[in-house]
Amino acid sequence: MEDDAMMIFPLAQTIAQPPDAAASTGLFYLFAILAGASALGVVLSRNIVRTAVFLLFTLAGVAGLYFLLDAEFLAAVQLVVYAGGTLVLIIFGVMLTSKSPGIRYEPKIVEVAVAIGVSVVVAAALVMAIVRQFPAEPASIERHPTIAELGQVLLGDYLIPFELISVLLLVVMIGAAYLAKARRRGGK
Amino acid sequence: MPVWMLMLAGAVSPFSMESWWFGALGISPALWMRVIYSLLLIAVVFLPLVSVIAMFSIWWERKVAGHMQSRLGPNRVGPIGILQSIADGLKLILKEDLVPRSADSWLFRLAPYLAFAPVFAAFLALPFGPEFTFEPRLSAGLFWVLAILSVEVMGVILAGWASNNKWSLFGAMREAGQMVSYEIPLGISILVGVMSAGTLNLVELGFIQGGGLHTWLVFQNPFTFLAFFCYFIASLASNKRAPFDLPESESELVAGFHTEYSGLRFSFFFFAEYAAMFIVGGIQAALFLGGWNDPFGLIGYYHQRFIADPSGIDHAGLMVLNVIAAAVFVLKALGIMFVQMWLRWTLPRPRIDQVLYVCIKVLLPMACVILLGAALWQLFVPRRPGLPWVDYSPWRFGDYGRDQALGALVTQVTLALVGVGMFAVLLGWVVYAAISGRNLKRRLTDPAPIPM
Amino acid sequence: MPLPALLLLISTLLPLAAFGVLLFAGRRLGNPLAGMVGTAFVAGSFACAIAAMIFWLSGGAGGPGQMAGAAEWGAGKGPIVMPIAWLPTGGGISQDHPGYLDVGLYVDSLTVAMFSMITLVALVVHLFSIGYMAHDRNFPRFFTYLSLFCFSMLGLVIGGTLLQIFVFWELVGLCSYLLIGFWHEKRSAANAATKAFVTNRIGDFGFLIGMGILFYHLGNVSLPHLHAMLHTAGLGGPVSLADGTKFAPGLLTIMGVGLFMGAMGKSAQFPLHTWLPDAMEGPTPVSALIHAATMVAAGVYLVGRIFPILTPDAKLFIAIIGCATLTIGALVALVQSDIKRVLAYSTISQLGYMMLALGLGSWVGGMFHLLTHAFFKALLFLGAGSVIVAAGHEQEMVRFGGLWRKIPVTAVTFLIAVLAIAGTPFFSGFYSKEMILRDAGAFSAYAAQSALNHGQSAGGYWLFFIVPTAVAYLTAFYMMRCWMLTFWGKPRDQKLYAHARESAVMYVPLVLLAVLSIIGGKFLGIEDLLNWSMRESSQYCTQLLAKDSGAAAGGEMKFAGFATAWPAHLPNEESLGEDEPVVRERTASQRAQIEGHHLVLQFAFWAFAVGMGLAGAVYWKGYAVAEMLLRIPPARWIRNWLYRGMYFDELYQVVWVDGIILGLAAICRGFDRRVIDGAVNGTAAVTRGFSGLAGWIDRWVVDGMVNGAGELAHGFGAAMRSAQSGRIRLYVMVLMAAVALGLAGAVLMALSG
Amino acid sequence: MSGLLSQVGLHHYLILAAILFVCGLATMMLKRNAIGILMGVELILNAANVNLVAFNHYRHAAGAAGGIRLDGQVFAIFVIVLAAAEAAVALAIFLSFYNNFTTIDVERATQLKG
Repeated sequence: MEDDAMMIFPLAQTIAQPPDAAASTGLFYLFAILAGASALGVVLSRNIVRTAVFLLFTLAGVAGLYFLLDAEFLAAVQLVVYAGGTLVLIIFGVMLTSKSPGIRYEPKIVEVAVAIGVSVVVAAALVMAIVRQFPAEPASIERHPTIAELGQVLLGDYLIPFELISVLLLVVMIGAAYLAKARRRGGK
Repeated sequence: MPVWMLMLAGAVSPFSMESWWFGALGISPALWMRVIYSLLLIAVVFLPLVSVIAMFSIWWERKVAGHMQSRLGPNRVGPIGILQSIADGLKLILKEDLVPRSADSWLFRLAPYLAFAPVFAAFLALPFGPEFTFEPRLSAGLFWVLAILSVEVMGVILAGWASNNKWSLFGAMREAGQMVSYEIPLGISILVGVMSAGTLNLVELGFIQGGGLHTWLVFQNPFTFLAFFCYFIASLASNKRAPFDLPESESELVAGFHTEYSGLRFSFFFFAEYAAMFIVGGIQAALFLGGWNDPFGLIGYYHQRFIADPSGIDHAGLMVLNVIAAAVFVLKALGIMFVQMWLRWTLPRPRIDQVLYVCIKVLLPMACVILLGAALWQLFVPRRPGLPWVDYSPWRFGDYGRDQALGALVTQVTLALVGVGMFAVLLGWVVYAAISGRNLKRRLTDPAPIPM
Repeated sequence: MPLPALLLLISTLLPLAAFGVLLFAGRRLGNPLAGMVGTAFVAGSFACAIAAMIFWLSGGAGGPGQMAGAAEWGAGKGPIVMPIAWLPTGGGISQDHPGYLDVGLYVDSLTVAMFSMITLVALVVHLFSIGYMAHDRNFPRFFTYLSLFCFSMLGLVIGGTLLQIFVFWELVGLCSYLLIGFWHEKRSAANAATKAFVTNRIGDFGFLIGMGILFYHLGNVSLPHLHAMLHTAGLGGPVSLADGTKFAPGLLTIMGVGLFMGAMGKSAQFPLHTWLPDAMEGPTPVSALIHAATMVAAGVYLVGRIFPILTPDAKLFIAIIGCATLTIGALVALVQSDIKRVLAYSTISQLGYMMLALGLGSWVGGMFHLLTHAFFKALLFLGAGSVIVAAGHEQEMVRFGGLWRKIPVTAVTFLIAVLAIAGTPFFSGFYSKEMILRDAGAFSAYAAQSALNHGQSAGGYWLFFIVPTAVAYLTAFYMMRCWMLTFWGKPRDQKLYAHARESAVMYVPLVLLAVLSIIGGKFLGIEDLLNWSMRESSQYCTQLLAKDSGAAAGGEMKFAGFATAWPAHLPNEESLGEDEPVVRERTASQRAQIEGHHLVLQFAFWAFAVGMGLAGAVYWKGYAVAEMLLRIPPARWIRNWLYRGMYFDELYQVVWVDGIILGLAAICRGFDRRVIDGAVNGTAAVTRGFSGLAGWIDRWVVDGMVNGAGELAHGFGAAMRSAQSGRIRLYVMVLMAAVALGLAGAVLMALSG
Repeated sequence: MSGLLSQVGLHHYLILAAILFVCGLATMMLKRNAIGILMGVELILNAANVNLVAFNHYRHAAGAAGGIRLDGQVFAIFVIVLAAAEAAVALAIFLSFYNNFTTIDVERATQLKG
């Protein structure tokens, strides 16, 4: 399949070579560090808008990881829905609910201490469990799954969940619109 | 290296210490080569390409505006003012980089890059030619471009927010609402084209439309024809181009979200806008207008001949062909850009509620109806299977009857004739306007007194 | 895609396009442009249907969905079957796409004929409506609905599976609802619409049951496959399926009756017929299109389509219902005074004829009557519409009379339609009704004979011939009565008479339909089309059977779906193969019946003359003679009884609505009074006795315990409430701290152990 | 076995997901702004998604026609959609809350406390 594509696009072969293991390793670390560091930024940032920006970078990093995992459709969905949709919504929410950009609610020292302790313990436990449970294994070379297969699965085996989730979205739309409207009614 | 770090690594990881650290530092030479190669590609090919296209379009827009308003436009720097953009760019680079005191400076600095980077990245997938594409293997290429363009809005919103300025904030909010709404009809009308093509890969889209005018997706059936216009309108709005340029409407919001920006940062927004225009036009050309193909299918035909040459692939021929194809593609995209500019200098600007009304109550239902119609058409009107030139010869109309594709052929040819007619009318209009405008301009700018 | 199928598809989709255009732009187009747009689309649809008919008659070969063996399609050659795999259901015995629930197109001669008829009537009605609705405020909306209806009706006819038929069935039901209630400001119209809708739902319930039975057992509801799989159902006895299961005749009968229940609702058959007269609240063109020519005929069409899979019992049930319906309809129509209600009851009666014909096995007769009836009944309704407009929206015949001088074209065309429905020779209605009565006679003779052969009494089979024949007289009578009261005699309302006039946009359609009502019987070849339809289906299904049984048995099976249908033309004994004993036997019976009972058929033949003559005589001078006849003692009661539609509405009100509600209320009240009140009162007395004792205990023992428990709970709650702080972050922290503790413990244990 | 870095495997992704998860958790504990808590939830959902997709890539069942089954990716799509829905409803609630209390500090949302 891949070879055929390369046969048809000989110049493409020279311009963009297929990613090799080393390149994907490098890209993995690039995206992983982007995602992880930004996630830390989300935790540590005190300005809520900056938090959202860090979240954007995390999401972008995760989208990059999806690319490496051969899930490019998912990567695009991540960008469209999360970065382009949900996050815009969140920032909208921030803009509507804060009177000035510098709004801050500081947590108490005790809370910070507890949170850090708990987080460190959970992180350590999870990492150790993962390392014990999933020893390193050679990456499997798989056929590039195409978007067509994903579409067939979505409209085949997962047809009913797919439809249900559409209905759910409709319900959410109505519900959110209602809540927003109720807000105005309450205001008057 | 501190010993305690090594110990920590050893305690956490069951793997040897050497591999942990050596892996990080001793990344294989192949990887370094890849990194350098990629960076070079970006620096040598991408950035100049995007910049040149953006700068050219900025100059062109000013020329078009001049024509429309019966003046000359830029005419001092270089012949017919072609170097004006470079001069402006130099000026902007040299300007002082201002950050308002009450602004959120970190976000304020970040926002222009956030606006520019996605547009830049979207160039990755544009199919300039059959082989002249930076990343041909994106099986969801079209969707991906759409996705990455949707990130651009973040830059605008953050710019508006971080400026800590009422007008900027209003502009940003408008942009957010407008873009999020118009992405729906945009996506649906893209879906119409994708549905009748059966692929999201932009290169494959080009091959499918390689058989001449009547195989272009816009002429595939009446619904793709409608979707073409639906897409154009929605793309105007999601690109915040006039008449949907509410986020920066200067009569109410000073300059909208980039009121506080100056210098290089401002030029980033400017570049992003024009590059996005090109991308949107390019996507429209690639999806509906046959991509890099000429109206007679010659490029597709010769490409197939060069590829399937029994004496091996003809690389030189392919190279030339790709250059021609890229020229055709860029020409198409620029043509669409021209229409965008034309509209900007022709139409008045509506109110924001009218803009949203058009989206939700007109464009969206229309797009849904088009989608439904296209689906039904797809179900019931069979097309010739296979790729043009590879599996069949698209200009041998007699064969269509054998494949039960007569209905499709009649539709395609009819629509293609309609399209050619429309194009001819448009072209005549433009040429007439240009000629008559030139006469008027000569009279207006002539130093000699106008005879009474 | 074969050309006829493509054309028919376009013909179906054009009204949908019109619907879309009118929905979005209707208001802007306004009056009369919206109507013209709708009419133009329907005209295109009609042109496509006619083109399809032409291509169909010449025939062709090939096509994406055709079987290898059945590549040829065309009139008399084979149907066009285009299955499309739709829902993956996994099961199924015989279908084109294994494991899928198919949808698709099924085009045979009947489809093509129905298309021509529907689009023609729709076109005529559209034209007429431009005139009729000219002064209505909601003119565009009317055409929007009409377009939607045309699309749904055509979709129903072209659908190749029961499921599609059901979907479009519901859509036409919706359109009917919308159009009956078009003047929804009028309370009666809104009620009538609701009534039609609800009554139809009762029938659809049966439809769903029938379809469910089929889907459960066969996994597919595509028409040709149903026909092929269950083709022996009509011979009685169980049907064995390809996968070895046996389909019991009882279940098959329930299935058939269930599907027929749908048809009962839609075609206004006897217990569910009450909605159709009320539906006359809608605009008259709607009555002509929906409630006379097309939608109500959809039920007949459905029964025609499922005819090959109906068991003898189910058919008998259909015949009985049809017989009852045609009698009731004709009797009630005798005394109605509202011109549209006369026509409505007449429609019920004629639909009863069609159902009777199908139940008796006169497949061609029933379908033939459907098509001819569509023309003349549409003509009658449009004529009535013309009269109503001329009379300034007055519908009571009491105030008409002598109108032929003012609106001569309407009067003549109306008379042609009356002649046609009465069965006058050389008019279309004559041929179809004659065929039904002939087959009815053949059936009653044949059924009685075979009952006697099996040692049973001949029963009441003769009724199936006598009743429709007698009703034929009534039909001629009441239709002529309607014409006489409207157009003949002296004008009974001078003011109305003075203002009456007709307009060209309304009478051009009338003339068109009148021509068709005359030539529709013999000269359009409808009969041949229907015969071909049977042959096409038989051939295709035989091939299907050969394909299905090719692996299993190897022997070629003959499709027996239409074996129990009476042939339209008597075949020669010699032309019948040895393997068609049923056909041979029944043909012989029919031949004997026709040759031996000329006298009986003469009765049927002269019905038109006697009925119309009698009506002409009685109503020559308006109501005078009729008033005299009403003085005969029971006549007025009977007349009132019939005038109120035999009190069916009141009966349903009493039995279903009041009966259930009031009966339930009475039962509940009785229960409340006797049982609950008694128990309560009795308990109260006992309680009083105990309460004195209890009071003492209460004060000393229980209170102590209660207060103690209260104190306890209060203290406990006070202690716990501090945990319920309402601070969500605290909850998260506590939760996660617990998780962290557990995780840490687990990891420690894992490390140590 | 050539070590953690040169060969990216399943556990790399799992560890990253764990980090994201913990960050999300910490965000939920530390932010007093309701929208911040929402962002923490989004982080946690992303962590789960990374897990799903990674498992789908490395540990999958064979699918039809020589392909692999894509259940993990489908689940991830559903999660993304649900996250969007959740964000919409949550923000509507926050707006309503803000309208009534003129703040979105979750520490103030204690009217229903015991």
